[in-house]
Amino acid sequence: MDFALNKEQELFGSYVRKYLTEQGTTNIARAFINGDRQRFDQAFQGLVELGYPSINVSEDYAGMGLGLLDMVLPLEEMGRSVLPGLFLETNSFAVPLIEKYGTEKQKQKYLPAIADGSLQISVAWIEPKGSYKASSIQVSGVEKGDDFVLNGVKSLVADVELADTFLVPIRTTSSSHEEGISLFLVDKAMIKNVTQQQSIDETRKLSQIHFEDVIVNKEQLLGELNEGDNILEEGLLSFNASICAIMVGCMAAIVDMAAEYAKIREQFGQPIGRFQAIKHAIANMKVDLELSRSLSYYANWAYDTAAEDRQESIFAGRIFIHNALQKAAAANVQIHGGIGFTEELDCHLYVKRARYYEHYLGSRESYYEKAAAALGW
Amino acid sequence: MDFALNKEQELFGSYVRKYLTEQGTTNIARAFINGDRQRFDQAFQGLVELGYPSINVSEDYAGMGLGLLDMVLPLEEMGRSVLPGLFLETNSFAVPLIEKYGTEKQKQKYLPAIADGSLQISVAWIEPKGSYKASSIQVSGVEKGDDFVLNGVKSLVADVELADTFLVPIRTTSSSHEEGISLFLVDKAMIKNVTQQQSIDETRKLSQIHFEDVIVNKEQLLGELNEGDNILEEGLLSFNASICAIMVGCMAAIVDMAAEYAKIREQFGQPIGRFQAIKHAIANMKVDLELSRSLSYYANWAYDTAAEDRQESIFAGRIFIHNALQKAAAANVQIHGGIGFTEELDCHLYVKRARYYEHYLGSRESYYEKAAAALGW
Amino acid sequence: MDFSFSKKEEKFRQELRTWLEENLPQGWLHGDRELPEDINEYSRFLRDWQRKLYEGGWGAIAWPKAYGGREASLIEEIIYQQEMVRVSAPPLVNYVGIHMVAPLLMQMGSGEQKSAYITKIISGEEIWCQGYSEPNAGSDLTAIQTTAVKKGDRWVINGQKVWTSFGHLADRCFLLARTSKGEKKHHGITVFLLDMHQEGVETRPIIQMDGEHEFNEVYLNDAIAYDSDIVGEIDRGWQVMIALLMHERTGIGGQVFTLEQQFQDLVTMAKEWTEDGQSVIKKESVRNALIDLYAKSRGSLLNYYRNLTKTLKKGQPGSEGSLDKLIVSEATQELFALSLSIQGPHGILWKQDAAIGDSYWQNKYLYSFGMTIGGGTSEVQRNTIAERILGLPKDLGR
Amino acid sequence: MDFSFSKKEEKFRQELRTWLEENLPQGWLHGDRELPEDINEYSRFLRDWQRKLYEGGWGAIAWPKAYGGREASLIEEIIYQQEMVRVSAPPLVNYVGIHMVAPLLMQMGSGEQKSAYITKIISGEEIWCQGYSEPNAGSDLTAIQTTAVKKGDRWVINGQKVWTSFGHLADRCFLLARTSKGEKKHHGITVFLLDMHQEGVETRPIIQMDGEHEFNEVYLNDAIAYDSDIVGEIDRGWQVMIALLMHERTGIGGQVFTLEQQFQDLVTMAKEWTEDGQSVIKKESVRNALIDLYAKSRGSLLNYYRNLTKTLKKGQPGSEGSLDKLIVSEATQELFALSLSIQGPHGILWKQDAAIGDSYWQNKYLYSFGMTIGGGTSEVQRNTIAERILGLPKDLGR
Repeated sequence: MDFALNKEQELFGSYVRKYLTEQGTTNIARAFINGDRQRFDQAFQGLVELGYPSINVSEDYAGMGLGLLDMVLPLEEMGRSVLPGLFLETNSFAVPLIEKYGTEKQKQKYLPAIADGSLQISVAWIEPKGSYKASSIQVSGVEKGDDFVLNGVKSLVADVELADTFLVPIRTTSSSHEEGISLFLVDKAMIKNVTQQQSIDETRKLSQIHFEDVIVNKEQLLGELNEGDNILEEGLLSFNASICAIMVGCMAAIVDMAAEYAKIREQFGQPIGRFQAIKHAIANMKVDLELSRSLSYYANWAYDTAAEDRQESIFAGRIFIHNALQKAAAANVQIHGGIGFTEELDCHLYVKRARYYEHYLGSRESYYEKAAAALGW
Repeated sequence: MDFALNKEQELFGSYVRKYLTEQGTTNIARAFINGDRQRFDQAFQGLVELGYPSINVSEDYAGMGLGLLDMVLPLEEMGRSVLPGLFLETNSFAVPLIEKYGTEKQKQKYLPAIADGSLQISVAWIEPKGSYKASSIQVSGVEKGDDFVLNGVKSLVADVELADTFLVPIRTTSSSHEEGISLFLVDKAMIKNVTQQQSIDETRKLSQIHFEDVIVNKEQLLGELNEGDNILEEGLLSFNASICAIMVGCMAAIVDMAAEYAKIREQFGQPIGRFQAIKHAIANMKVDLELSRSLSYYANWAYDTAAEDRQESIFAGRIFIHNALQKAAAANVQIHGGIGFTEELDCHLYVKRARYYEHYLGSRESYYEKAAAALGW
Repeated sequence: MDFSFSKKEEKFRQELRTWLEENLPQGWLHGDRELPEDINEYSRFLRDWQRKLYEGGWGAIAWPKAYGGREASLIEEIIYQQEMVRVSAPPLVNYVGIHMVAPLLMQMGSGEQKSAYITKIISGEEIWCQGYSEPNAGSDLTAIQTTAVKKGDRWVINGQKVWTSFGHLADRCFLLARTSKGEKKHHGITVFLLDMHQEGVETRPIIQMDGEHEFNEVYLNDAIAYDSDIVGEIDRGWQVMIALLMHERTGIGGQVFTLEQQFQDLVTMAKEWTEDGQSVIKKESVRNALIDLYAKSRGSLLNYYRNLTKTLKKGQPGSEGSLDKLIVSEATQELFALSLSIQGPHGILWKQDAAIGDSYWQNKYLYSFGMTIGGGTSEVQRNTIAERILGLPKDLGR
Repeated sequence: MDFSFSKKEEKFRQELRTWLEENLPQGWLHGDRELPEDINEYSRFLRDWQRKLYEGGWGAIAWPKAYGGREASLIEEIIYQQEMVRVSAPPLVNYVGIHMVAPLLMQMGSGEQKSAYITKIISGEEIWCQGYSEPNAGSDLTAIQTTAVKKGDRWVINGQKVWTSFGHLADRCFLLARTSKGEKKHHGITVFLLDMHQEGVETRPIIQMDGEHEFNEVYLNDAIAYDSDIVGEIDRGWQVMIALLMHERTGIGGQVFTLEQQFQDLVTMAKEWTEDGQSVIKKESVRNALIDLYAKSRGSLLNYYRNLTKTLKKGQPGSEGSLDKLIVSEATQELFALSLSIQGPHGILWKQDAAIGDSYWQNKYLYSFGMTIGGGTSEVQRNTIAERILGLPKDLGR
């Protein structure tokens, strides 16, 4: 019985924390928001040097062959810094899928490049006003010789500018049921028409991708034809285990900043942390943080060990932790008072990131359904 | 623009308060719980003398011909005292239905007797493990000459001992759909087999009524045959407007007792009301109380004036106010600490009454549906 | 109990409604409500609107006729607010002047002050801001550190104010400054009517989390005022502040009526917004959340009316305003959070790319975080409710 | 990270499991778990169970072998609790004796005290209760007013204790009394080992809101103790209390494991309970509430394990116990409230008429209100979390 991360995991987490602190934590995100990618690129390179993108790439493809649990603390640190980037999409969504479903050729093409930080992947799933359900996917792929010709529009694609390749579910049959969705790896070079979309969370640059007779070779099909929906579901397991960790990191930063502010800010001749309205609000955040952290650790452990309860742990964990984060982010603004409502402090960054995660790659509602299904209810 | 009760209504409320205070407020309920009906009977007689049961009986039948709004303050006082009795069932459910749907003979038989306090009505609706839906009603009524022969079991019937007559929805067709429910006024003399049921709210004595070839004359049918479901729906409007008022009364007592205790109870050398955890909990109750009171007044006004939004006001009001009451009742125990967990103080009476009301004559869920339907959503 | 308005009141409403239809800016009633982005044009636009109101006799309806008002009753003020909300009228750039400074000057201002300021306030010629909060004096206004020191015939003022709405547009400021150190912290504060157009006054924008700029920091470096700029007595500014509160007859009526309308807008949105081909209002979770909000927004309005009825009967508002403020600000926050959740993954699209309503929901959502802070935090309101209404003991540190 | 138990630990579990199967009261494993209603029979039943545990070597596993324990590791203690919860073992009537008094006496008791009490505790021959809380000393134990005054060789004790669990069954009491008035309120308190069978001690039942009687008031009217009944030093009882806390190695493990089991029971109930012919777990609102509770109860357990891991590494528990206590008590309350709501109108049926489960849900629901009060209120836990873990300033009055 040992429910703790091991020494190596702790150590790696502390390296990332030290590094991101040197890089200015949320200042990386602030620069990114203002259109200055340089700080982010530098931070990314540093994380590459620390080995982050190679953690869960298998050793055969120049990775470390470790698991999600080894990414938990680095992700918490990224959450603390509200770091931009495609870390979740690349390592937590795409890598496990390519490892499991990719052809040898695909593995050779993508995995070493991901591991050495030269390639990142984003997910182009949802469509304008659509949902994440398979039945909502309208972008069509029509077979033509060795290629598929793609047409339609994907929306809310994160950080097209940072991405080199996109995971794209495409309708490859005319039925609008679950069957008939196929997953393609579409390299950015094939994509011509991209329009930007403003996001409330400005640390994520969103776009619409307009597929206009985009040609993709059959070799870019990930997994079986018309089996895309099941593959996506598989990807959501690792993705959500990781999003739990990153959200825990956001909460940890919130608790720290709220507690620090409550110690130094005085009103009515007292540090506001002496007032129970403030003090207990912060204690409640802390309780939620620790529960969230335990759920996150377990979800990631359950994924890595293929535990029987991995699905319910991951999906129920995401719901609980997101809810806790959203409450904490809002309470943090309130605790800071007026200054918490400005762009000056970081409070708003967490509010916006929490909002961004609410329905990212699946609605809250869908996760209730998935968790219940996993529990056999 | 005048959103306040009028002088007469205020005055009547203060008479009832004065009277119930003299009678010992919650001590009436406590005696009732312990099987001593005398204090309740005396309190009931006093309320009869003040005219309560005649308020909304029309003048033609020896009543005052007033409306629900005139009952709001007396009901709040009854709520304060967690008073036992069939006030809601008789005046707020049965009277409006008999006035609207009753035959002249039924009106003559029941209304003057209700008005002078000599007759009370309870509602025998739900069946063992059943729901309030018409489709759940299995007690059958088979026509036989001038009579109907009733068979089956009704459960959770409130205060059979106090009641003289029961409003009973009966399945009068063999279909198990909504159509085919008829509403009967069954006098207690006809009922032979009653078994008691223990309730968490011991101020309500519950029973099962076993109908075993119970004969009821056709004259006891209220409204049209097979139209019982619509009639019950109509009754739920007035019933729920009144339950709003009684729940507001419970909350008002809770806020008073919590605030008083917080002023005198000291811990750590301070009245606990100085600690914001306590202070703000009580402030939140107060906010909920005032919102509830406003919603209750309006719901009752809307019923009396047949306002367009009466249904949504009444049903959404019931949901909000019940929820507020349940929160306040639980917080009240917590504020009182250990002593609040005992039977000695009144805290538990409100917790239990709140629980009793949660699904009484309709589940919380059903009221969401009804409110949404009324709003045309 | 009677929710109807008298014939006279309805006539008043009709007169205002007709006037608004004829005088609102071009296209306004049909939803074309864009305000100029350029700060000078923006200021000009709002001043023009104030002037138009004034010329139509609608600039400050509660004021005495002698000053251009129409001695409106409290109910008429309510109707005025309802109608302004109904047409989403342009913001009242001179709110501080009309509802606070001028009524106060009428009560306790010098003859000179009255003639210098009141007409310019109603006409929109001079815009006022308020200088209360400071970095170290938010919930606790008695902690202000801005000082005013008499040198010759001048008061020399130094310090920093924050959360000064429209400070960048304002001509004058209703300013609190410390003129002596009293035994109790609320002694020794004096109210000045400060000229904002002077060298010693510098205004810097505060950018809110919604990216907008409504509030300002005001830096006072040897700013100058004179004895004639003092309202009430020296060192007795706290009494002036209390007198000021008494003029807030309509409380947060505007916010209550706005909430009512926002709720209706949300329902419309939830009917029109579809997910997987179904209107989201048909989802049980959305529907129930909307019913809860229906109760809260109706409750806010009804509670406000109930308190208003008390005010009408007693002649002045009680502490119940703290209830209304708490209720409406928290309900508004809840409403806009729900409005984004309803839009699912598309709810995070912002500005010109928002999925619906011109980013209305996203902007209001972000702005709503300020509502439980500005004008007295929810924590302060709860203290007020507990202490003033329920008689619980005073808080720590007070 | 490793959730498995070692072979040795699993062997320990198997040994205990086998013993329980053979030794639990007749029918217990098959759900026949009624305890006698008569107070004397009830007492006899629980003492017999304690004696049986003792004779089997399971009476106090963490104790030294010399005293009849088996020097169990912390993990073995955890396994012990898990297994006891799994079979819903009879309550541990001598919890205070086994987990508090005896370990403390082993550490700082006199030789005489050790030989007089320890064996009788583990064998169930003498039942102990604790005399801490008083009517005016609940959350604030330093406010106790019970006095012990030395007269000759006797200490004469006067005052009133409340919330004394099993006080009506107890033979001896671990009692706090004030022996002098210190400068600080926690000075001048002394710990006595009081004989409950004497004229000066009167026990009266407290009836809880669930109608049960677990707690008592204890009236002390010239009750007598001697120097030899004092633990630690005179006036230094507070240090004894602190030492006592160090023996609480497993924290609230029992409650955590119980919550886990209660959650499973709730799921089973929600599957079996039908409304209009449909299992209620199929309702979206019920299903989602259960998922939320799944996260909370799993989270409670995992958090407990995480803190336990820390304790194992550091050798003693930290302040995180306050987190566990808060989490598990609030989650339990939520769980039982939901369990009643799920049953719809039938949820209010009570005692022999309860719709399902022998009134288990109703009784636990009512009892759960005490869980956020007893053993330190949720408010006190929040203070502890904020002050000890996050370093926020001390509260008002402390």
